[in-house]
Amino acid sequence: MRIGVYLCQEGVGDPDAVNLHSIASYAANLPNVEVVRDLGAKPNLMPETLAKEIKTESLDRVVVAGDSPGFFKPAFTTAMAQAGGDPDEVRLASFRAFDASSGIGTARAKSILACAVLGVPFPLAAVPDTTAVHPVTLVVGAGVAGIQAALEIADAGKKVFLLERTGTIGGHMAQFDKTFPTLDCAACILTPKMVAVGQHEHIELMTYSEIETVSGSPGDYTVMVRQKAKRVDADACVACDACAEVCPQRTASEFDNGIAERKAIYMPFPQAVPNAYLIDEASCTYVLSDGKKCGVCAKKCPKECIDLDQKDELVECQVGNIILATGYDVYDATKIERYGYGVFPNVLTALEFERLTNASGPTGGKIVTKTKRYNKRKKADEWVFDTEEGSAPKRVAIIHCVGSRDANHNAYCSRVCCMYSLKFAHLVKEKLPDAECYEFYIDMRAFGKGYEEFAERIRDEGTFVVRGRTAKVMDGDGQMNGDGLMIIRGEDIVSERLVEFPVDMILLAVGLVPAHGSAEIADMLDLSVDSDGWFSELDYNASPTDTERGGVFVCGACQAPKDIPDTVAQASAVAAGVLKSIATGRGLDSRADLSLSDIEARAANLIRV
Amino acid sequence: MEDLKIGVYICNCGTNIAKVVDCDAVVESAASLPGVVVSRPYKYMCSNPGQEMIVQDIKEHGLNRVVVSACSPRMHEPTFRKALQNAGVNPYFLEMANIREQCSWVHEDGAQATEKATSLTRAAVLRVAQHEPLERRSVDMCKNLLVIGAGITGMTAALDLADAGSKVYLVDRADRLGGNVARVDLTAPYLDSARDMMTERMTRVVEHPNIEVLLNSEVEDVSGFVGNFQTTIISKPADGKGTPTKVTHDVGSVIVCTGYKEFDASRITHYGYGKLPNVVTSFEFEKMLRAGRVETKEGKAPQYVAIVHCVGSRNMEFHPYCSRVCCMTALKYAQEVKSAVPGAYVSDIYIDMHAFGKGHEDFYRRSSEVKTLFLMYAKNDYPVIRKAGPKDDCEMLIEVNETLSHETIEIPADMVILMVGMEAREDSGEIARLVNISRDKDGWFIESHPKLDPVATTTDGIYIAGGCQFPKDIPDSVAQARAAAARILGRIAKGKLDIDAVFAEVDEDHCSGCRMCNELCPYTAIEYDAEKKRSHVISALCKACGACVAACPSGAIAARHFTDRQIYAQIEGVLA
Amino acid sequence: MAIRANLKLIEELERYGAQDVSNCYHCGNCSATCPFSSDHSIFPRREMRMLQMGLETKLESSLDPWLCYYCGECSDDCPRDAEPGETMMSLRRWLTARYDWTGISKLFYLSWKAELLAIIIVALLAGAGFLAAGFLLGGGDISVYNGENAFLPAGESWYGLPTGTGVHLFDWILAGVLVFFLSTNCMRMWWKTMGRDKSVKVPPHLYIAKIFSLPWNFMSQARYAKCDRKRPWAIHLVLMLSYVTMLVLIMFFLERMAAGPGVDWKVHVFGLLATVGLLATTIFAMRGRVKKTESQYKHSHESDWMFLILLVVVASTGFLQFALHRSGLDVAANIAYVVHMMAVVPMLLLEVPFSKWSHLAYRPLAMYFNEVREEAATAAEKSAVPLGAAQAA
Amino acid sequence: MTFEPKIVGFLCNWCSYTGADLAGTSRIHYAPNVRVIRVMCSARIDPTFVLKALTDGADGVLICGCHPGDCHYSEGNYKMMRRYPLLKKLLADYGIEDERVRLEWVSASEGQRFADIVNDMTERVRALGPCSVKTDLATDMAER
Repeated sequence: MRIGVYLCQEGVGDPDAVNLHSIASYAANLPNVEVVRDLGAKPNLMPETLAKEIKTESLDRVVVAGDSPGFFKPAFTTAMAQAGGDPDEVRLASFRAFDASSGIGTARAKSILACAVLGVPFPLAAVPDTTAVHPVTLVVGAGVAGIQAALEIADAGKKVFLLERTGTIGGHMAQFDKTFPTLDCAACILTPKMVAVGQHEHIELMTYSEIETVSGSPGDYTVMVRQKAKRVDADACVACDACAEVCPQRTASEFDNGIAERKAIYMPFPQAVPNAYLIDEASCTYVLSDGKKCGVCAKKCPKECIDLDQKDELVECQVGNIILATGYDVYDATKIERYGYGVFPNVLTALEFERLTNASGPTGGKIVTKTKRYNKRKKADEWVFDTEEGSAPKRVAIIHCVGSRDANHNAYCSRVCCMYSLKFAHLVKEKLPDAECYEFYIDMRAFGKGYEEFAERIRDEGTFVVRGRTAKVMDGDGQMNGDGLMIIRGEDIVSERLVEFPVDMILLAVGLVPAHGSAEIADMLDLSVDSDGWFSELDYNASPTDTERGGVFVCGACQAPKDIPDTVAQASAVAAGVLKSIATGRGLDSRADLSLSDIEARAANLIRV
Repeated sequence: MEDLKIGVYICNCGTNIAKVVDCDAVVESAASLPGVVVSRPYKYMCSNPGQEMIVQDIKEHGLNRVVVSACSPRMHEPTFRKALQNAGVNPYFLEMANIREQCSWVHEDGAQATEKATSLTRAAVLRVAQHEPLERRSVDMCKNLLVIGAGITGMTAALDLADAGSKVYLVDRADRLGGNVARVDLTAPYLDSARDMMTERMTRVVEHPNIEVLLNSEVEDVSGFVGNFQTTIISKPADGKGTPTKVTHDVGSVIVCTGYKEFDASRITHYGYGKLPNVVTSFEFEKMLRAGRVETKEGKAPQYVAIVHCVGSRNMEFHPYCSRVCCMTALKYAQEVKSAVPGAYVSDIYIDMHAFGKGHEDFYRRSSEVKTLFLMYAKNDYPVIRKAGPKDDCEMLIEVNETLSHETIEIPADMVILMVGMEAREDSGEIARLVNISRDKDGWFIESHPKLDPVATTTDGIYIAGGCQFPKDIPDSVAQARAAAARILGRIAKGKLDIDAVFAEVDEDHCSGCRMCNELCPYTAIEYDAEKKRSHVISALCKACGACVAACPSGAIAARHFTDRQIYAQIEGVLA
Repeated sequence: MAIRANLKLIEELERYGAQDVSNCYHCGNCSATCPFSSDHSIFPRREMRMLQMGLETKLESSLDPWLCYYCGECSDDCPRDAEPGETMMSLRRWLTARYDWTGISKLFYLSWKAELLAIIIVALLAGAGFLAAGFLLGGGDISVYNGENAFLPAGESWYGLPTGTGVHLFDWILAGVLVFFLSTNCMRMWWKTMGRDKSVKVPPHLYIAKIFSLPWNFMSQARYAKCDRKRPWAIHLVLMLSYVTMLVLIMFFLERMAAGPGVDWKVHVFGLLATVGLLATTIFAMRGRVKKTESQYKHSHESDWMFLILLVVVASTGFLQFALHRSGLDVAANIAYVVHMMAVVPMLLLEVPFSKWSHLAYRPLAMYFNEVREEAATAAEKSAVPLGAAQAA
Repeated sequence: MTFEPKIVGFLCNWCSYTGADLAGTSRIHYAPNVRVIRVMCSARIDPTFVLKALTDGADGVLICGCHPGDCHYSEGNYKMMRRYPLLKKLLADYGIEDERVRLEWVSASEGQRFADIVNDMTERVRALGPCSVKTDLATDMAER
């Protein structure tokens, strides 16, 4: 058999990840390889010329290698067919996946190439050895993904550490009002799961905690967790609110995304799990004055469960598997000046609106515009939601793709915005039937079960769905003081005209970005992330929840933006890998640790059988 | 039964309850109730001393019923049940009265609040008197698994379970493994080799000692319930001749991954599929790509290639839904054509570009960079494909009402690729009846809850994954396959299947066999016994909603822990 | 009636400098960003669209490319880096070629070599013309700086012509040629954009009513000032005014320009100012194009360079002869004069009617036509389409 | 003193009861006249519960379940929805005022809504005065 190896780069991922030169020379030494050509980056391939070469060199198999050789395959298949060869004998060696983009890039690329030359699928040859697995699992992040994964594993009777950075589990979903497309309320779905987690005998909840270090090897990781001082004994606290009543310090509530305030000692939200208060160092007078001032909450607490001088604790967790479910943050809308977020008070981000329209939110679900008020403490005017003074918006515009699908911000699509924007339109129409509602979109990405029907329904409800991106938001009365109306300008492409009209509330469908701190976690586990910062899965198609690190899994939005059903599915999926390894007592080692010679040997072996 | 010894505990919850409710008054009135031997207030019942107090009283006074008036049972019912258990009393002999969330926290008037707390406590006392000891039971969980459909989804699920040591029966009607993905050459958006992926999966499936592959086979019958299904499989001989063989297996769970079928493009006359020789479906084009022959029926390399999206999807006539994968596949073709026929001009006729996944938008951009002409048409306003005239430099002409330019455009084409959508297989109804799960209006299987439980169905032990639930791309199908696997692995890990002590029971003496309940049960947990002419509840499947109880005309069904008598007692309690 | 798409047009336009047109996914951001875009002419998106689909005739009849000054905002905000601004620029080149019936524009735009060659030939002819004429007719005194008379025979009368009007006459002939080509091309422009456009009925009196917009826009660049970005406008205005000043001076005050050595401030001050203006702006533009400072300078077609270089040469040699003459170096001044003429002649003969310069005619015309058309359109305007009317469909 | 009606509330465990708890955790005050009885699903609510409550002296009965589509048991609340009109008809025959028995959908996040419903109903029932059916129905039943 005569084999030709052709290197061509498409320019996907990091170009310096692999040393093509050394790969070329390596390829030349592989059995039966007669031709090795480096065709460079984005080559213009002519099937006819390739066919000639295949004929003259009488090649039986062609291996196309590169960062994503698939982009060139059809040219080679066509050439092979023209040369009278077997088109199935065009094999691909893709250096993009399987950790070939990391430090071990070149070595890994060589093994991938070797497999292709031998005609063996790489994953088949590169099955890592198994290692003994510690039956305890660590789940990082307690949003719906983390909760689901933890429950799947704990329900199987296996111990789980559920780690959460904030004071409560629930993540973003807990903040939502309704969920598309069924419009069932997020709390109804999530709170039972949260309660189940809180009461589960096999789940050890570690809220207000972060990973400090990770050491060890697949199947046996030692994770140092910093449990930040809550300064309140969560088990003893009965959430009576006596402490918050007397606390003098107010600050923006994270749970309400800053549209309402909370005290320095607070419960993230009424249904929080654990259902206990905690103290926010950043705003607590006692902490800021190193115990010189205040401290009234401790005096007031009827259960004496407040320890103002509590210190952070380092806890060591022995775990066999680690599941990353760190989720997402939303894009910082202030980076897009032309939409005037931060300048105009009634330009809201999606999450702010979720809280505004939420029955359990600051306005009790009443949609009103902000009103100006003098803040004595800050000695400045501020814009707040006030159900009495605030008026119901008459015209609401929803702008899609804010920070997404934009070369100047994030080039990728955030997947959920179209649908949640439509949901917003519905909520506005439902609560303010007389209000006009406009959706400015580029492509309406309603791809899921019942999504298209939902989009149709929103149109029927009388929302104007305008195809066209909003170019800018201007001040209605020309004085950029954010007062009064805003003028929104865009093109309505389908009805072929420019639109420029006043609105009194604008909702920005901000895109998703990896949660802050996920880069650090990637470093700790030495995991690769893609160009946008999302965790890289092992194989996009075949193993979407595995990573190249043995015993480390990803699920939910931390791998790429995802809606709730897809997240829940992934979260359950991730449990399969974990439970399998615990059931057999053996888990897969890191592929990264496989030596080239191993893989060559195995591949050769696979052909023989 | 031994006489009632009820202990009543009123929690002050610091001042949370005591501040509004006069707890001592509640304690007093409770003390006078029939059967009550102990009645005390305490600062924090949930605290360890509080629980300890209950345990002590049980030991001293031999309490056999306990009422705790405190916070919402959603908070601490498990806590106090555990306390009872520790003291050797059946945990279901506990009743809680919610006098915090639903009393002291929501009322200002002390007198009225106290009265309410009193009556809630009274109701709890009267109710608990009616309680019966309940035991959590468990049924055997058979490790074996039946997987219907051997596509990427089925194989993935099978491998997960088989690796964990379960015996897996992998059944498919076709004569080969791999399903639809096996027909695909490259996958969007990274153009990885689908063939390598499938080779890897198939090799492992075929070589796996725990997987029994049954091709040319159909599941004839599935009976029993979760953890204990009996299934009968008929296999036709590979060559088609000879008599079919019939085997039966015991399995604990069933995963349905029967996938989808492609839309029949000839149903849309506008496209002339079947009439115009060079109008091909996506799968036919895929075949050309694999063979390295991207050429017209006349064997010429096409100069103009047009791709039409949403064939059978997103319209009123055929399917309202989006088939989810076609957009990316179309973009894939656009680039593959450019590679196979460098000189070709590609136009891509779409409605909305659904490039929503990881790497998708970038892939969309790449297809633009290779100078694909994208044309947008409105839903239900089909482009029309017709034969070109002798003077034209192309085979066909496509007339599109192009919405981005408001022009009616004629696109030259030598080859047209129709991106046929996905639709439910015609046998989905049959399968649904077989494992009794339900289908939506489009014929897709319905999951038990789209967000809580996307892979489970209303029939416990039956799971759905992949394209049979709704159109899905490979990663999402694989994820669902593994999700189903995880659910099963979890149950196997426990060996036995715990059944909540709270479920419905039919009193066969009173059952008239009217079968009203059978239809009513969303979990098909009620079976009708034809001989006895009686219905009975499969407790393993019952989720205790009580719909049947309320509906039973002869009052023959009782909901454990929510019996009529218990609720009557509660009613009397609150009203007395 | 359906229009046939021409998938090849985009390739043709790329040779005129179009960039990444196919990247555009039609979000409409550019049109909404542009202050000139209106319901009557939504650009640049519509041009992007017509170009992607290759709707030649529609593009040809579009005035929009001339209404864009390339401030670069649309390109900067474009989410797909589709360079709408550069597309408009390339369309102006393409249209110039389409308007021109001689085909010279097309030749120049598609082959900078041809353009350069033509310029060199004409330059040499011009130079040679002077010298030859000088020798054949017994030239003037090169040590005396007195315009053409340094080369051509002086004397009371010369073939019956008044003294020292040879070159002046030549000027006028050049001007005539120039005007001939330009005006015929302008006629073609009118026909392609207005004449054959049946969509809007334009009553002739509107042309009269709006006629004043022509000189106004030409001189003031008032419309350009509407761009959100002011700098490009300012620079363009200075360049424009300097250029026109020079033109006027040469056409009507040539002797007084050449006179001297004493400085005649009444005239020279204008000349000097114009020179400074020309040099400053052209050099700024060149620097920009080299450094790619602003998005309108990111991509440079050969014709852009040709335009700038020629301008610099003309301006600098013009100033040089002036300076040399004033500092008494008449021989040098005379040589500089010839070099100057060698640049001026090809500029006027080739560049102005056939290359980038021609936009000084096309743009004001386009605005004029556009105003006429909009007037007519608004007159015939029916009730506007309601927002999101698409839903109805 | 004003008449304080007694109202029995049947709440489904998953949405409405949680919603009522939320009213508590959010300290939303409302009339103390409702006595809540928790059932797993509104579908469990047997018409006889309502009759029993009324005959035992309740002046009103409030039934709360998940919003349509939200049911934890997928469609229990629809079953209640279908049952309700029949129940109302029956009650009408007994001459029980329409406003005394009420079916409402309350989700887990609608603490405020629950409070409003309770307040509103309390006022309406208070306006109606005591429910006479207790005696009537008792005799009526005795005759059967």
